[in-house]
Amino acid sequence: MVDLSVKLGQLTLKNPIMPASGTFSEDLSEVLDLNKLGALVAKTITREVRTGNPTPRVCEVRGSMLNSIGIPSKGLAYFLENTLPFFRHYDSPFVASISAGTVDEFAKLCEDISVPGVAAIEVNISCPNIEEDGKAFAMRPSSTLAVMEKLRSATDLPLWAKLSPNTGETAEVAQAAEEGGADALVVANTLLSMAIDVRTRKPKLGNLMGGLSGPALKPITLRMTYQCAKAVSIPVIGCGGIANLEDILEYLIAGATAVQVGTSTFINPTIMTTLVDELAAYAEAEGLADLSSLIGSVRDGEAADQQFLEALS
Amino acid sequence: MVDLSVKLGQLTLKNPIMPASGTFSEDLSEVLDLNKLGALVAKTITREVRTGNPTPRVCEVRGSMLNSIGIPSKGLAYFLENTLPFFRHYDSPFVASISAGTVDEFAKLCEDISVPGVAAIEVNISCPNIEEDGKAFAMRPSSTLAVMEKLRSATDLPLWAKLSPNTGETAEVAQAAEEGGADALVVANTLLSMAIDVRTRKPKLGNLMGGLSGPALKPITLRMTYQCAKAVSIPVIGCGGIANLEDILEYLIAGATAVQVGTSTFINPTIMTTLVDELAAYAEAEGLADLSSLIGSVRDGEAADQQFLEALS
Amino acid sequence: MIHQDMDPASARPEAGLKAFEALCTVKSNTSANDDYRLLVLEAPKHILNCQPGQFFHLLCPVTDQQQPYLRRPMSIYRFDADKGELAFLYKVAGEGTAAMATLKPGELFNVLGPLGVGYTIKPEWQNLLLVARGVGLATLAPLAQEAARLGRKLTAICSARSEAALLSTEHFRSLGAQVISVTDEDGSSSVENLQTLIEGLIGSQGVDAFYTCGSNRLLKLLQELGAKHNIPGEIALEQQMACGLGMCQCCVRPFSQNGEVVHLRVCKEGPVFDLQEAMGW
Amino acid sequence: MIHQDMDPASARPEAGLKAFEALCTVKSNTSANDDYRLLVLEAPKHILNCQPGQFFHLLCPVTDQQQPYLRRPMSIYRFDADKGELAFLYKVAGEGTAAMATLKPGELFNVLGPLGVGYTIKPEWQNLLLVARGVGLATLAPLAQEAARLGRKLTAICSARSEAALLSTEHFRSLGAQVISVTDEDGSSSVENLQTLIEGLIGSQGVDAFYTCGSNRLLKLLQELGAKHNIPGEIALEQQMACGLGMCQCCVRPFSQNGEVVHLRVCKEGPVFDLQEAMGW
Ligand SMILES: Cc1cc2nc3c(=O)[nH]c(=O)nc-3n(C[C@H](O)[C@H](O)[C@H](O)COP(=O)(O)OP(=O)(O)OC[C@H]3O[C@@H](n4cnc5c(N)ncnc54)[C@H](O)[C@@H]3O)c2cc1C
Ligand SMILES: Cc1cc2nc3c(=O)[nH]c(=O)nc-3n(C[C@H](O)[C@H](O)[C@H](O)COP(=O)(O)OP(=O)(O)OC[C@H]3O[C@@H](n4cnc5c(N)ncnc54)[C@H](O)[C@@H]3O)c2cc1C
Ligand SMILES: Cc1cc2nc3c(=O)[nH]c(=O)nc-3n(C[C@H](O)[C@H](O)[C@H](O)COP(=O)(O)O)c2cc1C
Ligand SMILES: Cc1cc2nc3c(=O)[nH]c(=O)nc-3n(C[C@H](O)[C@H](O)[C@H](O)COP(=O)(O)O)c2cc1C
Ligand code: FES
Ligand code: FES
Repeated sequence: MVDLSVKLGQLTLKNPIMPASGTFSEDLSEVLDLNKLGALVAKTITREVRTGNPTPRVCEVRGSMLNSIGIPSKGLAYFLENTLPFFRHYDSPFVASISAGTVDEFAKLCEDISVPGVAAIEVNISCPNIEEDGKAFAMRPSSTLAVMEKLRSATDLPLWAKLSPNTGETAEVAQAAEEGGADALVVANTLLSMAIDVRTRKPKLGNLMGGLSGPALKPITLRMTYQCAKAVSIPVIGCGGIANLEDILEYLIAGATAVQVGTSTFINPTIMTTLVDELAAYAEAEGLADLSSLIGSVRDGEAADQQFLEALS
Repeated sequence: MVDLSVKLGQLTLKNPIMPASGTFSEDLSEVLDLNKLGALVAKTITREVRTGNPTPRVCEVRGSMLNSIGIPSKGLAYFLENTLPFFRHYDSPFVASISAGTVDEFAKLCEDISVPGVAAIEVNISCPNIEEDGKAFAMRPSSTLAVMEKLRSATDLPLWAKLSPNTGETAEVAQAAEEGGADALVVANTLLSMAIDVRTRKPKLGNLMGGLSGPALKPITLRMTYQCAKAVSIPVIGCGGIANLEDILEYLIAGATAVQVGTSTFINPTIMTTLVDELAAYAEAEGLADLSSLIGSVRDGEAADQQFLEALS
Repeated sequence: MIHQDMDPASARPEAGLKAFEALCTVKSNTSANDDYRLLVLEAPKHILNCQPGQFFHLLCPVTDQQQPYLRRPMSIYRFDADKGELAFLYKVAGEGTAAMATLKPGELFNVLGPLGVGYTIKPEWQNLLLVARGVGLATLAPLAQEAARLGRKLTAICSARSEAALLSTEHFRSLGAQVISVTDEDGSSSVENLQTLIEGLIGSQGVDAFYTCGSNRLLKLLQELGAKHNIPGEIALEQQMACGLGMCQCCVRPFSQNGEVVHLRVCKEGPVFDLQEAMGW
Repeated sequence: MIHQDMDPASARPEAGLKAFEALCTVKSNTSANDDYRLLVLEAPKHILNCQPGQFFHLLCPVTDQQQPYLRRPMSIYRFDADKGELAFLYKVAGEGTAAMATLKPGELFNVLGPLGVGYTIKPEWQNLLLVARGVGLATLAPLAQEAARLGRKLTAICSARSEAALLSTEHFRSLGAQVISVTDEDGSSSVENLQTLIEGLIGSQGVDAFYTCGSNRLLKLLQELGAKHNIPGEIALEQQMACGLGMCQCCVRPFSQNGEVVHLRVCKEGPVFDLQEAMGW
């Protein structure tokens, strides 16, 4: 048997495949065995109860989707009393995901959610920072650093910073998150997009704009994963558009230590466990003892055609 | 007959459909009648002769493509002696596209290319600004403003600023371009992406990363078009992933006055003229006298389900 | 890309699993009338433990012409565990259903289900009244079957644009239901006429529960009549879906429970809801 | 999405147009041997004004399993304007060619062409020597046909892994070519053996021009022999393509012209280039 386990700082996962926040819940236990997954990542919650964005909340775009779910949240109390106990029945590490509008609220929530049963905290810093201009924390290195430092001092649990593809400063934001004390980066969240129903001339999402996820996002978040893996020394968790084994291999080769699968679970709900099996079969067929020789193995010094380079010299 | 003409500042196009820079050249005259197009936009050139990036320069991603062509350029002299005279045979307005690494070089090239036969100059400010940190001019409002002001003083021809989807500050950059004197915005260029061949573990592009274009880009550039149309009062030219009539209608409804079609021409070389016909047929069927009632007609105040809003109130 | 014929791991029914991704084989896919098509599938037994009102989430095929991405929710029109058969009655509305219409006998079709909460028939509900329109009747067909199995009396008011567009009335009759057809064509489907009709039934034979789906007009009417005559009821509702499993929260609708507005997921708490809690739209 | 069967406006040949997007009908699509498949199309006459060595850019079908996006370049294997026939010999290499392999007789297939610059046969070239390997032979088949039409003497050295993998030798023979097969199996395809063989032909019957394609090893050998014996030649090259029309500049390769390196587009200045100007890889 190939050893698929990967280390994310102090945390060891039995395999590198886990769900992406917001595309997974208790409900998936009705279709597959959650213990087969490397980790279990909850939907982002806020401290207070929230309704989320108006419907329609999803729409389809060519081969992918947009969503403007927002963060409907039953709040921290419900999470501690219901969600957490549910996941205690599984041995895959359970990861909470949190969000807040200000640095202090964020840190306080982080502290209050640092309870037994939570193996790591994913901090969704792709949400708007209402103290500044409403731009997400992860849009800028400075706001990323500020929030991460405060979060770091609020918990001893591993902190995963979830970055946004909407920023123009991916590497700088990644470095700020590392400097602020992140144990790992999740790269990345959805990309702000839009679709219009030409018949009614209304935006297809009740919130006008929403986040792109699914296969269309992959080349972008794969590029970000590569940039982040080059820029920081903490592990990177690739996320965006994963739909098959090849996608996972691309992320690992680009430098990701683990991956999150989101939208594809909506299309094929059992895909994550299928992918675990396929990854094991691949590693076996390639004669790999574990995944270490795969992770970060991109041959980026040899991408260009030799003929082209020689002709120039 | 429906009047498909649109006004981009002082320039009137017979219809709003034109090619995107770098996806069109003299060669297309072998497959369709260029006079049917609203305008003809040349590949970006630099003053000096350049080879462009190493091969492989393109690859396929799920339902779209990446390119790292770079700006291979035969230079200004070749352009003035060969490209320009070729397009003089057509009555559709001819638009030059230019790029340079510094503000001064950019302005000088802009001045030198302001010759009869050039109806407008598209300035590809999505290219790296080598005077600062190598980030493209269009990544930041400040560098956008600086270069646009200088370009503005270098020519009396209409100036179209081509924005980048890589920035996190779309609206601010758009406003900076307008303030700097742009007559129109082209929204947008390609988005930095990556793909890896898992068999060889090499990046699929010789240049490691490249720009995403094609259908996957559309929800992103449509969102930018909407944001820009809201943020500025100069016309916006939508560009990104247009593959059919519905895509064009989405851009026009979102606020674009005209559109550019890029990658789709590689898939169906005659698509632009087909789309002109389809747009005319659509306008006719809808009983539109012209396109004015379509442009910017998005019902963005009514996107949310009434039931949802009422329940909240 | 995830493929239509990728073998879903959970096709093997495992302990504790409730919904299954399964590959079915198309038996037939024919037009039922001008507007609707009937897709009949050969389906594995373990996915056919269904309740009336539940739905499946369908992975529509990808072709040169149609490239649907998300699954499409579809009510169960007929299920038969013994025969290993599952059927959907659908209307070609857009890309996904257009792709469904291209399915040919022998082809594979990936379905996920059964999903959601179906209709209830309480022991004390002997006289059931079903009022539906158009494709909504599809959702109610398995209810009629279940009512027949339980020996309840069922009256079905079937509403349509025209006599020709009336669907499933034969099906309802064959299940022993009393069928009343109303159409726009002859004006008999008007709210006033329906109100008279239903109050007549309440008076003559008695009605213990209402069942309906989809139409705001019918919802309002039955809510009023239910409140007035103290008759409980259920309604099946629709909403855009992504996961179909309760995970993504895109399919919520507002309901009024004890004077408070709550948002419930159509795929999980529904698609069938209490008639009086539903909110008009 | 752009559809396979969208009617390409320029299917109507207009004045001055040279390349056409056209919908062809599949006549047959069968395996030619273990490695290669032969696709025969019914094609409109106006796209069949082809030169040997030119290619078409093919829009491969989209299915549940394969979703190719860009077109795929493929050399013309056979064209016949009178019969309205166009054929490609192809190897299933990846997504696009796998999708091509699913095409069934009667289906529509969108092709763009003819494209590029083909082989030249100068009037003074009487004895032609064609050396190719594997699918490369496909590119050279129309050349053999043209040579036959012009009454030139053609010798074809066909190289392959094994006797079984040898393709088209019958086709070449039927065109009156002298065919010499060499294989890896019996070692006859080695560079040394080829060199002896070709120098033998130069000595015995004389060679006025070389034609080859694809292989770096053959390129080097023929460049040396060409330089030594002052024999001109041409080579067909491949490169990743997007537009196929000369617009995108992705398909460039370096060539040495008068001591200078120039980058030429395989789709426009090629795919056939001067043998001595080509650079090894
Ligand atoms: C629980 C449930 C049961 C249903 N049962 C049936 C049935 O038995 N027969 C039938 O014909 N239709 C039924 N529908 C409606 C059916 O799901 C839609 O007609 C179908 O999804 C349209 O897809 P499309 O791609 O053809 O249309 P498009 O308009 O192209 O669809 C675009 C997107 O909108 C969604 N969408 C469009 N209309 C609806 C709708 N009414 N409800 C939910 N999502 C929608 C699609 O799923 C897709 O994601 C049901 C809907 C729900 C929620
Ligand atoms: C002018 C020309 C003529 C050709 N003639 C033939 C022929 O007659 N028969 C034949 O079997 N093959 C021929 N080829 C090669 C053929 O184009 C590729 O095998 C095919 O594109 C592979 O596509 P795929 O999707 O199956 O493979 P994938 O590897 O999945 O393709 C991925 C991408 O790489 C490109 N690509 C892959 N291999 C090549 C290649 N060798 N050359 C150019 N692009 C490539 C594809 O077009 C596609 O864009 C020719 C290539 C060129 C340039
Ligand atoms: C319906 C939906 C809801 C999401 N909700 C959250 C969320 O609550 N918190 C979060 O960090 N990311 C959320 N995401 C983003 C995903 O976690 C993931 O980053 C993104 O979808 C890209 O991955 P994918 O392409 O595999 O889906 C959501 C995505 C979707 C599609
Ligand atoms: C092969 C290729 C080359 C391009 N070259 C240029 C260029 O030289 N200058 C430029 O401004 N944009 C260039 N672009 C970007 C296009 O003009 C366009 O902005 C982008 O492709 C998005 O549109 P599309 O999705 O319709 O292709 C290029 C795009 C492609 C695919
Ligand atoms: S469709 Fe995802 S929660 Fe209902
Ligand atoms: S493929 Fe576009 S220039 Fe050759």
